[in-house]
Amino acid sequence: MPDSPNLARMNLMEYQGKELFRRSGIPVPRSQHALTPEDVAAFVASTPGEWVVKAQVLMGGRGKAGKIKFATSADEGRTVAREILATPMPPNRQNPKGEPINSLLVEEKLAIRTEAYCAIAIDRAAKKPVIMVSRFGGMDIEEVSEKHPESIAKFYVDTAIGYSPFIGRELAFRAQLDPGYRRQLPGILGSLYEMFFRYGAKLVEINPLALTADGDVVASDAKVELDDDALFRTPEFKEWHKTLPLDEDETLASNAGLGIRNFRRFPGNVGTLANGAGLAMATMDAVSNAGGAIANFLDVGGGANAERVRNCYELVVNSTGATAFFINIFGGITRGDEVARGIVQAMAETTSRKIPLVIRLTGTNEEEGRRILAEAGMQPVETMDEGAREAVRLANAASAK
Amino acid sequence: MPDSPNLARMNLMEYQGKELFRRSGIPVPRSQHALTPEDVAAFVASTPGEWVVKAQVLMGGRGKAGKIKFATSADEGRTVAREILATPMPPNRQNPKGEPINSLLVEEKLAIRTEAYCAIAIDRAAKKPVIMVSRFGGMDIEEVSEKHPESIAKFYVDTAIGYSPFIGRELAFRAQLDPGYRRQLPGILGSLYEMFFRYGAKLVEINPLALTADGDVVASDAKVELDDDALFRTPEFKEWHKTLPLDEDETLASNAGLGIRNFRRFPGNVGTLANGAGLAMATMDAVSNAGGAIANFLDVGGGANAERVRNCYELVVNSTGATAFFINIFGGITRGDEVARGIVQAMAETTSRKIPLVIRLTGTNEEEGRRILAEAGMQPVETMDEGAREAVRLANAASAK
Amino acid sequence: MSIYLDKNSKVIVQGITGAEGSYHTERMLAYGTAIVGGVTPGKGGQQSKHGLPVFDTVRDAVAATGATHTCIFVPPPFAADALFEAHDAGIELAVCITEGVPVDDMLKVVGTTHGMRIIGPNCPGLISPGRASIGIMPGHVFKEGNVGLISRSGTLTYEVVDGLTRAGLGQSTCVGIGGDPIIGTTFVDCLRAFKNDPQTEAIVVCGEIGGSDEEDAAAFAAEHLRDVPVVAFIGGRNAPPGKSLGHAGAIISGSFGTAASKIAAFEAAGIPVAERPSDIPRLLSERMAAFA
Amino acid sequence: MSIYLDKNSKVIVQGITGAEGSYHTERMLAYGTAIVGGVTPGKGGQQSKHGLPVFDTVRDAVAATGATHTCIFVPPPFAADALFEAHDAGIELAVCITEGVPVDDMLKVVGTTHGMRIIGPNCPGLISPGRASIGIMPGHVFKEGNVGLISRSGTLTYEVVDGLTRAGLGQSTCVGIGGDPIIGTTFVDCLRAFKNDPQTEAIVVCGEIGGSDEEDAAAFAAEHLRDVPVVAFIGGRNAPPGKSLGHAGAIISGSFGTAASKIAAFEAAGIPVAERPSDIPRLLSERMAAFA
Repeated sequence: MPDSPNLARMNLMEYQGKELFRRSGIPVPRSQHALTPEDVAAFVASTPGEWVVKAQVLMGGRGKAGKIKFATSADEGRTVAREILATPMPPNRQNPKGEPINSLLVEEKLAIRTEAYCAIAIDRAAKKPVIMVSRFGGMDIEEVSEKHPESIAKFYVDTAIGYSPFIGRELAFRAQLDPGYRRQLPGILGSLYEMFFRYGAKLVEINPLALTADGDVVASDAKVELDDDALFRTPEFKEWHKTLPLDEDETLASNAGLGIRNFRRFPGNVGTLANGAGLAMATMDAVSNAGGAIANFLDVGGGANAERVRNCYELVVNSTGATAFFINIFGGITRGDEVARGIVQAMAETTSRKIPLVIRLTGTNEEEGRRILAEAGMQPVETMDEGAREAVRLANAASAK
Repeated sequence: MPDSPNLARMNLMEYQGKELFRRSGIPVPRSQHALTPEDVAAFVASTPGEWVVKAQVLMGGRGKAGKIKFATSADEGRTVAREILATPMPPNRQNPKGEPINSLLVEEKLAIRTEAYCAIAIDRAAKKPVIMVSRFGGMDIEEVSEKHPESIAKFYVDTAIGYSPFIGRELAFRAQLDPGYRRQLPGILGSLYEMFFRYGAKLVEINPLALTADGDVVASDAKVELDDDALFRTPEFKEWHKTLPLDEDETLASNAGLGIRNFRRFPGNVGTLANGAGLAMATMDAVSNAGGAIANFLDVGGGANAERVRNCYELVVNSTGATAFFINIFGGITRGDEVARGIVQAMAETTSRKIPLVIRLTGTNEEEGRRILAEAGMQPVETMDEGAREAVRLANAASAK
Repeated sequence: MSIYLDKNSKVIVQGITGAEGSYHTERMLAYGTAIVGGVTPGKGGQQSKHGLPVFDTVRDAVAATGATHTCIFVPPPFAADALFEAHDAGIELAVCITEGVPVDDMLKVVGTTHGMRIIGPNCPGLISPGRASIGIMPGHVFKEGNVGLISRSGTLTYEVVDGLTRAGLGQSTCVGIGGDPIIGTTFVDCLRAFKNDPQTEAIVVCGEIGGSDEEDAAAFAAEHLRDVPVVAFIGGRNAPPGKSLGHAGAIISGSFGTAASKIAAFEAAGIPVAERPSDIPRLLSERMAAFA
Repeated sequence: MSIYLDKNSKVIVQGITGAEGSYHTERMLAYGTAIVGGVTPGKGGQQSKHGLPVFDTVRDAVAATGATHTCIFVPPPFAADALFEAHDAGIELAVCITEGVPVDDMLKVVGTTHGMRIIGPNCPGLISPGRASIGIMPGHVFKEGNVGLISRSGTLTYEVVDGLTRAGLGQSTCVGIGGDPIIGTTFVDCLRAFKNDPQTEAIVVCGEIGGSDEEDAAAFAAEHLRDVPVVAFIGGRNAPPGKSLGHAGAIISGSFGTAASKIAAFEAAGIPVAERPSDIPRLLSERMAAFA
């Protein structure tokens, strides 16, 4: 899970993505970010015209949910803004909890002739950025991929050469875009490619990319996922990062000093902690194989020290239904003695309730680590399977009380 | 000569180069471009401190020529500005005519601990950009190259990979720069590399690159040569281009609709015109070999039409001491019939005095071209050597009158 | 024999004077790795606490020591630069331990540093037991032998190896390829190398959910390793599905490999997939017996 | 035989519907060049006025025709893009006629389009007389034979070839490599190809002042072409020295080659340097007689 691309975190809202588009020279409609109905009304009052008011959320399906509305007067702007903000985004299959709406984008209403799709993503297998274009704009691209797979033209970019305009030209032809796109698409994709690397993106998507009645090509929506690991390059996004909704697990992880991808809760009663994502997953598998129900995924990371181990213990005990805790450490970069000290210290210092611990500790400095645990009256088990069985037994026993 | 790197034209003044540095994130001292002593006085009055006033010229040796002076008050600023502007830059070996001084740069006086040199240029043989660093800053780099060749560290950049900070680090060590440069040089060279390609440069040079008493690394001077052929990418420089002094030959060429590198005058009496730089040089060689003295180099270019040929004829007749004119056309992309029409039309229309023509016309459409010339009563010679001999004979005969 | 690394491979450490670099250099030396020096800019001419020469640049280190391998312990913002430097200096194999390297940095590095093999980033390194180790693997778990092992995970690798060693199944080379989206050396690269290594008689592939590297490995094995015993393991079988990346991500090859798809791929290639790490030694022994 | 181009080479023209592209396509076809189509974005599916199929992209053209060679007639801002497109489509040899291509564009193109030979830019192209011509050379000047010719200049090449042809010295292939600072194919590249071409029995090198390509050619010939008659010519001998580039330029290899340095290099390599183009046929005949 932590290593999976599924948990890319730095997803930008539309208004943020469009700000990056603007900085990168990609045409976007005139717009104003607004927090309240009054903001919307004031903006529409000061800049007459036809405006679209859009909920700023990460979920898709805003249109169907009634979260995109039109306004041509200040009053209308205030009214539709109120309507949009009145209820959160309703749940769907991918987002079963829905999503709160905290802000709006007021945007020029475009006279659209037709719509297309374009994106840049990373292809792990090819080890290349891939640029994608389709003539089916405004639709969910997964749906397009299912129904019209041949309509998606892809270009795998050799990073030694980089982007050159022929790529956009070729994609426009291969995707059979309206000829109105031909002149502008190569430049827009070039800017998108530059933006991808400048801001350390994992995905940039324009859907729809509108062709207006005037013949302009404009990014009508913006979906940008930035790589957390590249944020050091763009300190200006730190503020934005904070405005994005963390889910509860991510908030808990962050508060405990863990990466937001390193912790996840499940409904079971066996708490787990391991070092390394692979081992953490294998630990969960081991608990499942032993007939237990896991309470959480927790990767303590590579350089676990005493304080961090204590924080993790408290996190699990206080936020999950764990009635026993399985600590599974195989030392490579993490030293067994440190982990042992952390466990001892955690149990000595913690003000949280105590639950039974099962400790499996091997690898680097394992002798020293075991000596420390033994001195503190704790006995580690020998293998992961043994530890999992013992933890399941203790958890079920404690839960049965 | 046209194809020679010697005639790179778009040389920027220091203040222009520093503006590019500023836009590219390369640290430069605070400064103000000034046209008059009053501008200097007003600036110093409004921003108290210690200032350097520098003549804005392309020639080197400003310091020795007394064209860099200091000012700490408005009066002093006005006085030194007047002194600098009072006389042009005196001639030196490379610039036997000196150079007029049209503007000044008023710049923060830095407390300099030491000075280094860095540049990016193009290595034709390696087909790569080469980054150069030396610990001998503030000296003429050709002199450094002669006296301390080992002090110049070079890195040939693979454009498929581009710049990476280790390059700057490695150069700082290899050039044995003061350790104070180490942290900042990699970033500065990275910005310089980016600037090189963004603005289409042929040379960017910072000499000296100052290390200040405060530990900052700052570009104390700026030498930037842009590629004429890349100017379409940066229309914002068109204004600058106009402010640069063209020499007389360049002005004449430009006025005649030729590239500024396509025309050059010499003291002889045999005017020449050829299509293609190589043939134009060979034509000059042929005239010399025939014992003649050339009046000019003129490459009419690849797509010569009637009007252009007429303009060239008039240019040579009116601005050189030519008493005969040798037109040597070998048609590839240039069609003989067009050239012939141009010659006929030029002689029919020109209001300039007539001098004897020797025409050598062969290659593409030569039959048609010769037919046109014959109809107009002109007879082309068969070979270049024959034409050169005939042109020398006619020129000397005409000059002897 | 082994792949990628043997006891004569001359190794330098980039970041040798940092805390992690210094600590693991000591361990690698203790394991017998031929570490010939290290690089820390500004400390050229000094000696590391292990008595090794420290150089300002990789180029200097290579010139002075003839190093062909490097182990990179530098913070994430500088990892790509360290790899470019190693490549420029003519290094043949670079192990990048660093976790958190931006993925777009790796797209550029992997797309341009042709001729240099990169292991990682975000990996524990590689070890040819009894000969040499580059990285952070705990050497005492390993034992020289004939099983080649490839893993995307760090600690899971040690877990699996521990089981092999306890079962008497020593290893030729173990490669931790790293878990990042863009890595230098893939399962298939390692399988190809193992195929050509006379010492390697059997192979363990430890994959996990995400990506399509396991599927590619299964396809390669089906075609080229019909005569070699191979066993696989997939971590995260019981992990509930992650959040959908949705949109573009889902339609790109390799971004959405589930445990089921990977297990099916291996089984289709005739490769048994262990349910738990502790099952691997038994499955492998059975497989080796079947091929003998 | 010939180098780089023969009568079976399938050629496309990028910019075939433009004025220059169309005109020279007609001439190339008339010369017998196997032009199989052209590219003009937006005109795919149409026919050129020569009756050739026009495609939107080079990729389409290559797929439909099997073209391996391209001739590029596009304005300078688009030349690099045209070269990148040709490379991406798998073209083997691209002739770029365009004059005024930014030198930094060419630095990028030449540094990244490995595997594709580029002739030019700012060149007249190449011709294998009696077989095929790509570019803008006036075919009637040339004659099939055994002399290989390389030149940095366009019109000067025709001048020299005209002399050779009149003297009965036919040509195997004549390459106009172009006069820009950064070009795809150098004198040395061509000399190497001529060395391996059985048809080519003698070589003429037409250089000019500036750069160091002539010096490199002399060094190559001294080492590898001892048994081949070679004659050189340097244009611009009598040109007064240009303005000094000064500063950095002067200390970089190849930026300041004078006629004297080039002539000295050839003479040191035992290669006679003609004083005027018209001397070349005689010098070459003498040289060929001496080697016979």
